[in-house]
Amino acid sequence: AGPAVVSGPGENPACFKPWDASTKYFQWPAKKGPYRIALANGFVGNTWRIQMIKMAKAYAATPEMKSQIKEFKIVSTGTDVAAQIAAMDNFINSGYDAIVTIAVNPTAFAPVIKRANAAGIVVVPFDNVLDSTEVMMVNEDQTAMGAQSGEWLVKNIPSKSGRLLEVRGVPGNSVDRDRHLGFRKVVEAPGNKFEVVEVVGNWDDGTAQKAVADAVAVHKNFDGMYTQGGSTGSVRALIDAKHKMIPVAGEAENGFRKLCVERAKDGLLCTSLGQSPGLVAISMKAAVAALQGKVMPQLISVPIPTATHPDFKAGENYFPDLSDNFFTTNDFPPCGVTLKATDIMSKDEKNN
Amino acid sequence: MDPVLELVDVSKRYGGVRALDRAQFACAPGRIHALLGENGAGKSTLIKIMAGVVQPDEGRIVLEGTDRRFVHPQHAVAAGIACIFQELSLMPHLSVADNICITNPPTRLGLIDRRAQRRVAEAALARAGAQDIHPLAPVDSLSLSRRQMVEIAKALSRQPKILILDEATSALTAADVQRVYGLLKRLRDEGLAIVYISHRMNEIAELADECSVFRNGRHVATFAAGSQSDAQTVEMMIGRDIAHAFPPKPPPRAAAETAPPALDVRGLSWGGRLHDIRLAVRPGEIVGLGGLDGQGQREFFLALFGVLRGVAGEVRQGGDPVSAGSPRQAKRRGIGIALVPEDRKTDGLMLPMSVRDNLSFAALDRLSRAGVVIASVEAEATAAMVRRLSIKAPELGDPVATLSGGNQQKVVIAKWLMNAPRIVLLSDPTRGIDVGTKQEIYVLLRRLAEEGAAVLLYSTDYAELIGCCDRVAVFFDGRILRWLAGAELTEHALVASALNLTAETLH
Amino acid sequence: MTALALRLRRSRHLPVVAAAACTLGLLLVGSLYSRNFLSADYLLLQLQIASFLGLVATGAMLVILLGGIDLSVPWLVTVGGVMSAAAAGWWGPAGEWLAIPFGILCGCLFGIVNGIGVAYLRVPSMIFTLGINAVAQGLIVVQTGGFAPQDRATPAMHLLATGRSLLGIPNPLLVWIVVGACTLFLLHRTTLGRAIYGVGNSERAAYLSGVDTRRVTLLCFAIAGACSAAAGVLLTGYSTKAYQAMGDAYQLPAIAAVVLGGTHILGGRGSYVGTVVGVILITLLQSILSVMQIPEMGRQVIYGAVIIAMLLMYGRGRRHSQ
Amino acid sequence: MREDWRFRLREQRACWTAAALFVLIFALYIGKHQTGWTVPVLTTAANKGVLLAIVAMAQTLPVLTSGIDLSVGMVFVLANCLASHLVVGTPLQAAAGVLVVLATGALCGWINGAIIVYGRLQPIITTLATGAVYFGLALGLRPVPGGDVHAGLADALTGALPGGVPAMLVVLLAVVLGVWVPFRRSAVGRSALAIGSAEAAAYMSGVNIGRTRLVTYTLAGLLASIGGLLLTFVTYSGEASAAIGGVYTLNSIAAVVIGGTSLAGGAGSAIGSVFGALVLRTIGDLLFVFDLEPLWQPLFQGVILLAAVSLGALRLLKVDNRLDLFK
Ligand SMILES: Nc1ncnc2c1ncn2[C@@H]1O[C@H](COP(=O)(O)OP(=O)(O)OP(=O)(O)O)[C@@H](O)[C@H]1O
Ligand SMILES: Nc1ncnc2c1ncn2[C@@H]1O[C@H](COP(=O)(O)OP(=O)(O)OP(=O)(O)O)[C@@H](O)[C@H]1O
Ligand SMILES: [Mg+2]
Ligand SMILES: [Mg+2]
Repeated sequence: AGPAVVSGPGENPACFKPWDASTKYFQWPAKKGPYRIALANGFVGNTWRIQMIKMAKAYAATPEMKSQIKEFKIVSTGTDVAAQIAAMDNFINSGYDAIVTIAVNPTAFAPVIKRANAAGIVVVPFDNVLDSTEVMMVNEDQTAMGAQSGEWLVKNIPSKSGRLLEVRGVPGNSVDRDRHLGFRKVVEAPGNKFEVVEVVGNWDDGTAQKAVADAVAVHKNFDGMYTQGGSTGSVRALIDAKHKMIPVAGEAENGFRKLCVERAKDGLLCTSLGQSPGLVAISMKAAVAALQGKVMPQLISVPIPTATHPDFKAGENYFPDLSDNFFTTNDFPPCGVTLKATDIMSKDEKNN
Repeated sequence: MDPVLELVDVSKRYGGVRALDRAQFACAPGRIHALLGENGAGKSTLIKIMAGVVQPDEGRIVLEGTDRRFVHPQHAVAAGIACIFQELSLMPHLSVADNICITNPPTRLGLIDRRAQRRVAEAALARAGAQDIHPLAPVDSLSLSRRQMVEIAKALSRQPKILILDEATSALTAADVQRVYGLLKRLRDEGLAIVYISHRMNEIAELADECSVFRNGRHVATFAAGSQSDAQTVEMMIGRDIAHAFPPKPPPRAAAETAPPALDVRGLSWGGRLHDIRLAVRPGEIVGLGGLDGQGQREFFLALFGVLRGVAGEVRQGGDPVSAGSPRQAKRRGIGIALVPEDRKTDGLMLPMSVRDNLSFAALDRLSRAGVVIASVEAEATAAMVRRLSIKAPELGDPVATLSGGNQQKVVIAKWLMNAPRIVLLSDPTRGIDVGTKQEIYVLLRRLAEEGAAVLLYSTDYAELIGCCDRVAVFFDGRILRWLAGAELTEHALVASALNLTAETLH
Repeated sequence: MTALALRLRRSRHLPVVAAAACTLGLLLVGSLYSRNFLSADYLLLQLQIASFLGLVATGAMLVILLGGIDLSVPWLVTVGGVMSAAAAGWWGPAGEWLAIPFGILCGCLFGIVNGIGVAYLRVPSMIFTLGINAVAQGLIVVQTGGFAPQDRATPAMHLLATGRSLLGIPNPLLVWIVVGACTLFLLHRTTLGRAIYGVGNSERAAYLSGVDTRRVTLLCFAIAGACSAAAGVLLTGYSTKAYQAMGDAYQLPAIAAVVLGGTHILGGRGSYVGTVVGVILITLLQSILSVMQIPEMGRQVIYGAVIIAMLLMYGRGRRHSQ
Repeated sequence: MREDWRFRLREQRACWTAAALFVLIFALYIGKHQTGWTVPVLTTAANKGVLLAIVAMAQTLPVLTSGIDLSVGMVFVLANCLASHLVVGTPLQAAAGVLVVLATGALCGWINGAIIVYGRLQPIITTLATGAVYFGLALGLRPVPGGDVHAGLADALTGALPGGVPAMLVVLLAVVLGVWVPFRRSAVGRSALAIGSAEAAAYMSGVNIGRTRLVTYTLAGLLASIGGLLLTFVTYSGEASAAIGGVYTLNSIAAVVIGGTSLAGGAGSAIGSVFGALVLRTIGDLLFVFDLEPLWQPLFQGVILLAAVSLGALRLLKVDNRLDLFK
């Protein structure tokens, strides 16, 4: 079975924006709601995932979704890809209508998608997506994210030369590769004369902080930095080393943005663009729309939420009172996903 | 007759100890050759060399006329030498049949044929006269004497040309001993060369065709059995008169008889292994525990020392009931029990730790303030102990493993003396220790007693019990069967009661 | 030359000397890449960073000396960080100062549970600490996800982790020096220290010598838990916040550092000085491989090969029955 | 003959306990499952369970000799990455690829064994270090996830047979019959148990200790690579993930313990470990059938894991000589 390939335009293009002009459109046979929807998560032990799970729960509880969802089940299986595949299979076997998922390893999902299609179940991978055109997916463009960071850095280093520090993510991961390639393509373009020093930060603040500290101690001087994750730690290391403040392109952690605002007067120049845990809400919305028989783009491009100096605004795109680990962008107005940050990670727990 | 196996001028040293010193040995088919010698004379080392377990430092091994080297026990096994070691070499988790066929199992298509293996095991057990042992029983479920029978069956199943038994009868029941005698005689008649080590002169007299005596690693003499009197043989083994080996016993003192016992055990029982043990020891007394190995003597010590759970009965000290729930409580000043365990390597010492650390280990509470060891006090106390026991250690900071066995044993005893115990339990303290050191230990025990300690000595060596102890309690099957003292305390009486001769027919 | 090598091989200091030599060698190789590897700045930074691993390795060493192994390091580090920051949030200004001891206490409690499991229930340490690690992770996920505690480091923690209060020596290094001195004292001067070595060499013999071996084991695991948590507190100060999985990078390096420092993995033998050298060696190795931009693949291979090569150099173990 | 049974049962007791525990938990799972006992549900459970079961078997072999292999997870990952390159193309090429993968796994195991035997290093630290090396190699083979695998083979192995029996269970059975049973029934397997039971006694009995260890670690590597190969069939791709390697290593040890094999060696069986692994996997599956708060799931799993590994503590109640605690 599986979806029929139809021609566009699709449902609500402001929200479900097709990746590019060549993106296919899918249509599933309409089912009557309310639906049983599952979220098959992998690892839980970091803030991004916790925020994502809470976001999913909060979004499922909004009036808009509540009427559409009969049952919403979340299972976290840890880092083992086989366990996650089994979780997906379990949902398929149990007859859920749609499965939203972050793949531990996206390339491993081909067989399970096949089985889901055979069972007429809508699967929506997001965040860590597949190199496939057979399944509807929701993501931000990782290569573009790297490229955009690179462009911003190049723009803010007028000499177009000097030494750049690139802090990479978890080795062996495709997101790390895509962002890296996007970034390198831009900064190594003809006309630029940058020397790029690369360290591994594992998207982890502590690791990134150590790696940057080491790099600064040895190379002494950098003219710009691109950090894929653990941005707070990366900037901390610059501050601790009393390195001069430079342009930094980083992720969307609250702590990073707080530092950017705090140190702007010393010359720290930031762009902050990142993967939002809010992707889960858009994926859920897309799953429901697909179940309703709407025409959907195969690859849904979520705009990269970007905040650049000097546009950081307290309470809007960063939150001085919230945790440093909080990921700042969660609302996507075109989609009607307008969960306030404080609703998700507030201290007085209402939605737990 | 031509010897089948001959050892020429073999020597072996362990650190400072010369276990073998240019020793000679030869055994012939169809003969039982007894190896005699004191503890530590080098008998076990000699047979370990024959079995390929230990490599000689020098010397030749000649098997059926050709020079051989056994660098691994497998080679000796392949050459037809089967050996029953003093420390049994069974794998406790494996079944009897698995143990018996461990190196040469019958196979089919490359896999072990379990039925055939079972038949082999049954046959070997039957041959050894131990049909009652189930071939599938795991070895750790068997008693020590049954294990020894399994060990014999294991050696037989290898169809050896040369069979070596190192004190293989030490833990057997009387009935099994008789069976083994019959078996060995039969095997001799079948043409095997048998090497037999035992400390029991009566066994030698019954079995041996030839005897070789070793002393301090040297070959002293080889003679046909019966050509020398027992006294002469002992003289060869010890090199001097046995009477001088032990310090004189004090005459029984009337006053001591009335003094309250330092240790008064009433009706002590534990599980099915110890039954209603009553025993009182006065300060100044050395009381021996006799009987065959494994009759509950060790468990009795462990029960006193607080190691066993669920011990019933009462232990009094100077009239007050005391109870030790752990060695830590047992060694407290109020109770003051010390246990010198028989296995110094695993239970007595931390081999890689220094001599000093081992010496002070049990007495650290006395050498420290608020948990901090006072180095000067410790150094002084350990040095004093080293002098008192004349422990020969090049450097107190060296690992205790580098000392010779006798000195290691002295360290174990010394570490408890540091604690100034009132009751000293010693479990076979002279095992594997050379003659000179033994004598020092006997003197030490007597001095301890004279200083007011109550000493309980368990030993497998009858001479030791006779020479050292004021009284001896003979254990049998977890009970005290008989008390021997004064003139009653003879080797004959010890052996007779150890074997519970009146109850023998029950087995 | 060979005589010297032989003497070294026999002495107990070979691992320390070899690891130290290897450390120097590493620095020299590094200096071919950049002079700055020899700068005081860089070296002080390495010592500062090594302090975190040093604390973890201190606990790991105590447990390894006992003949155990502690696999709960990753999440006990996180417990220390998250709970100390949370305490600061709960108790306001008073929490500022209570935060640090509270975080360490939480780690210590987990350590005590580890100790109970290993010493009293006699579950193999490798497997019980694994379970505790999972439980700690579960609790932290519930705690941060459900109650959104404060995760900002207090100024005191930040100062402790990054300041330089004395002669330009990084504060965490001072912390490590103090903890290290205490450990040295503990191991070599106290009855507990002797008992630890005793239990590691032969728990039977130690028990029969009247040592309460279970209490010793419990204490060591408690200290190890506290050390992991203390490292978590420092890390929180260093990155000014506590976060999930902050301890992931410490488990295997801690074990490797202890073993490279000459502590026998089966317990009973080893010196704290060796562990110090091991920690510095591992930290430098990681840092130099990172800065020299060796690809991850090469880093892993070199890392494993260095461990094997060094252990082979320390001399092969003794044979069994001889 | 009745006695025979008693002894056989006693030998297998730990194994049966693990099997009973599995049946219990699995019955609970199936009982509460929405669709219950159906072929797809069983196939799903088998596909997931067999991977860990085979790695747990690999771990069992060194543990029986009172060693340990901390590199099984990494060999598993390395085999996965290698298979995603080699097990492609025509059936013949794929078959050759399978052989190369298995040979590589065995080689990794042999290297572990050789370092342990000839270098006389402790297994635990040796395999920790070689594990890093193997992971490095895996990363070299697969810098990012990807690759492919022979689809026909993969579909056949991850599906169900005509009778409704999950093919993976048949694979597991084949591995048990093809590797474990011959090992256990051969002289070398029994030597492995003998070494774990009493190394000195085994040596004195003439057991070739070095060769036995070498064979044991080699087989462990081989089994781990079979696991990695099967992972490739489940995921149709290769990935060098340190996290996965770590998870499988640690879970394999837990499975061995739950399966009744003592970490001190000498007794136990890979069949027990198989059930131990299945128990662990089913504990994970319970998350589906119980409506747990998502954020409480890790805690739930941790507590159950802790409880399962602590079950063995019950035997302490029977100990009456405290010295027995220290063996
Ligand atoms: N592995 C060893 N390491 C060090 N010394 C040893 C070792 N084995 C034996 N010795 C020493 O070698 C000497 C001879 O020991 P051996 O075991 O051969 O004596 P034995 O005649 O068999 O004594 P016993 O009658 O007590 O069995 C003893 O002093 C003993 O302490
Ligand atoms: N006394 C022993 N006790 C236990 N195991 C032993 C003993 N001797 C040898 N082995 C085992 O048998 C293996 C092979 O032994 P062998 O004597 O052939 O070693 P080797 O290769 O000759 O040693 P080396 O390389 O030092 O000369 C050893 O690696 C060891 O595991
Ligand atoms: Mg003897
Ligand atoms: Mg002997």
